[in-house]
Amino acid sequence: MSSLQIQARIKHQEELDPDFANSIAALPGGENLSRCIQCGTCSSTCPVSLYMDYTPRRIIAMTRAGFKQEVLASNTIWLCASCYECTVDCPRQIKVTDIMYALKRRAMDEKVYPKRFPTPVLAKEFFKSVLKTGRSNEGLTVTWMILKTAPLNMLKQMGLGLKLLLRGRMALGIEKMEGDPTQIRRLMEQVEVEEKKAH
Amino acid sequence: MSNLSLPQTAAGNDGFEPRIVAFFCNWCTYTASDLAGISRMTYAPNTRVIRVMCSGRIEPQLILAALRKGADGVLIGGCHPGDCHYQVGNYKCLRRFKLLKRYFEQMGIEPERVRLEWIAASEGDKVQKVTNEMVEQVRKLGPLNLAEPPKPHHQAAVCAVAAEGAVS
Amino acid sequence: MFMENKASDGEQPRVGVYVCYCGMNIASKVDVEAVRQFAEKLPNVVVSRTYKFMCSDPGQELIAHDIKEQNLNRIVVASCSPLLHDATFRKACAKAGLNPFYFTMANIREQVSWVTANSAAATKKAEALVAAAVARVAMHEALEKKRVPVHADVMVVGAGISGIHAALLLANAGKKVYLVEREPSIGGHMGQLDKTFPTLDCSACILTPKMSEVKNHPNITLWTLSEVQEVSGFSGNFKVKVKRNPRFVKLELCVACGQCVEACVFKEGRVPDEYNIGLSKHKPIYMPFPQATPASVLIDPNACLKLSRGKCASKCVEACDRAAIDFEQKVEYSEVDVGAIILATGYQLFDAKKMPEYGYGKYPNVYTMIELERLVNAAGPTQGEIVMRDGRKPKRVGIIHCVGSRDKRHHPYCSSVCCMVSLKMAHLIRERIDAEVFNFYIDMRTTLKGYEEFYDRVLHDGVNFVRGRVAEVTDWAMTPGEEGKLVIRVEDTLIGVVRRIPVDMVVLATAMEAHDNADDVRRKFNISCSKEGWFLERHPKLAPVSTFSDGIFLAGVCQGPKDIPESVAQAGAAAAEALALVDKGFVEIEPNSACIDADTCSGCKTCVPLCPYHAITFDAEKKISAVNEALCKGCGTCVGSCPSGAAQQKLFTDEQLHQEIEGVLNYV
Amino acid sequence: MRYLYYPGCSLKGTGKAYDESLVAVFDKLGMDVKELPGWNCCGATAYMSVDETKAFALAARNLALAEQENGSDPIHLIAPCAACYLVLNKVQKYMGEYGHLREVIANSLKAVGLNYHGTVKVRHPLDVFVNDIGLDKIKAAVSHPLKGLKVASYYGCQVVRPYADFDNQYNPQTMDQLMKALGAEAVDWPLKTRCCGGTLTGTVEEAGLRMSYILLKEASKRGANIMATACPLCQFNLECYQGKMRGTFGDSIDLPVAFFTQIMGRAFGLEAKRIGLQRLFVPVKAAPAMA
Repeated sequence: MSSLQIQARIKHQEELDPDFANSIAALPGGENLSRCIQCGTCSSTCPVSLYMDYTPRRIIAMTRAGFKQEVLASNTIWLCASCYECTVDCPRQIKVTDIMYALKRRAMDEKVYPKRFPTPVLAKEFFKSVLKTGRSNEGLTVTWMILKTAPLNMLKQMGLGLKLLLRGRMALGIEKMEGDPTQIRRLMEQVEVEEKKAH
Repeated sequence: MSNLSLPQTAAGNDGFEPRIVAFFCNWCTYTASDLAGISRMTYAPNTRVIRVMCSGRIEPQLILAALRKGADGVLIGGCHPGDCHYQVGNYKCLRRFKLLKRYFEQMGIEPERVRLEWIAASEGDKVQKVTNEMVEQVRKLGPLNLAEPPKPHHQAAVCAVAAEGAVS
Repeated sequence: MFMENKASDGEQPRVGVYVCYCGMNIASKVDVEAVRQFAEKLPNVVVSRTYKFMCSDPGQELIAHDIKEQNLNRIVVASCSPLLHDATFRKACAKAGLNPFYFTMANIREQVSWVTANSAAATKKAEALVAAAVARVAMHEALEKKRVPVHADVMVVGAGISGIHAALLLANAGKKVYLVEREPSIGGHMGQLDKTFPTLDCSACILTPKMSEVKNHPNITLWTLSEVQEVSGFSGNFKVKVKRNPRFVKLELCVACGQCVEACVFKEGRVPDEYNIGLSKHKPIYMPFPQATPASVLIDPNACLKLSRGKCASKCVEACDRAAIDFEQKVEYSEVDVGAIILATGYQLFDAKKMPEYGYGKYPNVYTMIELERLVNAAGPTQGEIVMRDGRKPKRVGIIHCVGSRDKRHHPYCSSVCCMVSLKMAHLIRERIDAEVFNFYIDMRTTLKGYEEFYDRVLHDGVNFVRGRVAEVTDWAMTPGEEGKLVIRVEDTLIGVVRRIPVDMVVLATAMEAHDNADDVRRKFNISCSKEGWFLERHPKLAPVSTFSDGIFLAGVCQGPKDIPESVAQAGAAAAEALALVDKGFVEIEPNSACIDADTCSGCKTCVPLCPYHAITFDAEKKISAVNEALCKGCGTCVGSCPSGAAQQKLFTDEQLHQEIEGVLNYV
Repeated sequence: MRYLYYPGCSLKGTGKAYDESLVAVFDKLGMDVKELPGWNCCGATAYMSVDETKAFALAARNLALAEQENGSDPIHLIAPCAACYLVLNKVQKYMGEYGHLREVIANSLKAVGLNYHGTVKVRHPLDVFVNDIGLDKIKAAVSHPLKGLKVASYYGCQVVRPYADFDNQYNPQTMDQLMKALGAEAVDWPLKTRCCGGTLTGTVEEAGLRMSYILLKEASKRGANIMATACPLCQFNLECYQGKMRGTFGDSIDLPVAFFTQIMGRAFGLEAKRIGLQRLFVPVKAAPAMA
């Protein structure tokens, strides 16, 4: 007879990150993190929560308690589609969407997201495109994303791309802003300088 | 400790700590400042509150005396318009206050050194906010040095302000 | 430099300073010992001591002892707010034979230790305030409190359960009471309830006897359809003007037989019935509800053809064999003198339409709790049957707690009764129609006597409890089982999964909120409101039914959400406070009135029009102004505007305030 | 009122028809709206996940450019893309709320010779059409009333949440009013503001597809014969993936999804090409009055 599969689950205080909650709460939009009463409105109002390994309410609770590893490795933060439903519905005025953004950035900083998980890649591709041209080019960005995360999908997506091309909805050429695109790069560099100054 | 409170000893670059005399009316603002205490709202320690029954009692001579005796700013707190325990004392205060500000400009004292705020008995948080703002404002302005007592004609002008402000 | 103060009465001041630890309340931030040492060196200070609790008997004893032994003639206590303990220490001084006005306080708790993070800064601030008090007290003079006789009658505004209870207590104590009610009947919200938790007594059964007692009490003058128009005077001697709207029916003649209602030219009701929250309609002439008190019909002037258009067969007049109907009634005003006023104006319910996510007003089968109270009530629009607007009986009901409460977008506070109301309703539904019931709650608050036991009982009734705040009520069906139902979307937070629960009926436990016109009312009575619009008590713990206006007391929900037992208890407290005031026979007036020095008054008359109480008159012969002390309320506005400094306010003289300014600035 | 037009990147790509039809409608209504010179990407949602401050700075640059065009009145910057509308509004609001952020952005802008004082008003075209131009004027421009067209107005998330104050967040009405003014019927349905899946359709296809599918299905069930959108990404998800949905859910959905401006253009009698009808995957010809 096969034995019952069991797994020990207990959290020791020293495994938690005591600064995690404060570091998130200190960012714009994070200020009401500590005010959560765990009512679950964010979870039930969320159109994607059905796919999440932890509901948004649990992410808030875990963030507040310092479960950094679990939070950053969760798929929840990447599934957030930023529809802001939770933010407007929260009775404690917690900007849940902003907190999800903060957690995504933190996960990327700490490189804990799944390697071939497309969202962070898409975000970075956007960033590169904008830095170069001042604008994002959806077609090229998405192509790059697919190539980097799931090259085999390229074939599947070809049909859609072709259709878009035929209808003039995907520019092959690079869409550029008017004026001096290096201004964007300089602006971004300056933000880095200013942020360092502020810290 | 509240997250909102400003750092208590955040001295300016030159370490200047403003001294602010506050006149609060008994019924609204003094009560609000008690409420701030009961609610443990910490705020900058630079104010010294003097209780009066009504903001209508506060005359320009008192404000001037405070500045002359070493205050860097004066804060006045009264009931919201329409809420005065004595019906209209706060309006009288407002009228005098406006004239006094104009007079300050002429005397070369920054009008921002005096501030009048309506703070209701339930607004403990407003006491915290206004006090912190006032301290920062005066910190920016720097110390006020009115070592010399105002000349007699100034004294007369202040009296005129009081009387003029009184005319309803 | 600080001058050697000579007291105004020529005597050399001998000041005693007492710095309070207040347990750790002050001592944890302020270095109390350092303040004591600092005070010791101030001019005129003879004794400087610290003590754990100055307000305790031994603390007060300490002062009395020093006054006698050290021959002190001025006392400064540095402790909490003068609004709290001024009276305590004045009494202690008086007991030791010192005029109580040779005393002042430095507030180093509310103004210092509780609001300052840095210990050194707190100590400095405390020292400054002590220096100011020492400087000021030297200028104090001996004063006497004046006694003014009080009027023994009391007014109670609002006749819900709180107002009724307070009025009956006072009337039974032999006081004449004016009970003023805006609605046509007394009874308030309690009169609309079916059962009361946790004992499930029938609300009407316990309320109605009290209502008729009010009606029949020889000491109570009941004014319904009435509102307070104007209040003047002060504690012990208020003058109140009451506006009394016409009922168009002579109260003394009507016996509520209902024949006029039968006879009305309208055969069907046409005005949404307030008592039944619009779930039924009444005719232009109607009885508010069966147990209405006074037991009399009334006419709605907007709906009545005779009153609105001047043309009607007036069948009601014909039907009334007592000739009680009187279309000529007009608004009347009554002015009465009372010594005390109790406000028991109650609350209103949060408008559920402000939360469109719950579909109230959009989906007919979404109800508010008070609507359901009327539905389950035998005297209600459905004679107690739980039937929905579409005529069906619900098989599954969802009760949503905290609608508008604990929500910063609406009301941040907990309405405190909704958990119990929702439990009661869940029980009643189970009992009456055996429908399945789901309660959706954030936290279950069953804190008072017998409440947790009731929760236990309802759990055992088979009611389903889901811990989670409902995000949405929708008619969007995802599964065949959801078709034609209202779907409740909620995270079951104890399981961590989002659930969709189809129900037939949704009940919203809406928040209690302050009346829309609470601000107008409080202005009339010169009291304060909390941010949420509740009337503000004088002290949250120690003066919970008093206000900042002496002689005006609070009872019931107008002060904040509470249930029936709490409202009744508070009404009792308010009645006792009012009784203590009017039974004493006199009030003492704080001697802070203004006076004008005849020698320095220039006769400019600036002060005369400024006084809101017309207390200043100009003597044309002597060409000076003078204050009538009986009228002066002590605001000091005349003092603030006197160009010659002739006007002074006792306890707030120029000298005293200048000393205080110098004190806070010079010594620290 | 002085308007400037901020198309955003999507309207130059997948949402080209939105750009074309919006400009045509401006023209038809006699509105003088020029494109913001030198505009750049708004920062968008994805960019927010990389570096928030940088995203805010990108958005703020556009506002600074718009402010340069200020005359006696402040500029109203029309942002049709939901994401742009949100991000531009968000930076506006957060610069007011968070002093630290304001300082970093102001200093960074200064370094590239720009300044922003917070005077620009960011507006959605729905808001402008209904509240500035007015339904009467729009009714007057209708030459081909859309008789028999049953429109499910789909607002999506970011047009109404969390910053828009021009419409109700739970049951918005502006697009419905607009459609009624064009002679169409507005279908009342409960998912007007439910998310279409956003970028999930590209990144976590299973989740994204299902979210879009739910919307199309419910709109059809309520009797809609066309869906109107106000966002290029919504339109893309809802329309271009219908083929895929058929494969995934085994359910044939053929609901045309057009930009609300295309529907306006049709009612105004504008030529199909001018309002980009040929760019749609699901032909609108099937819908009454759209042929």
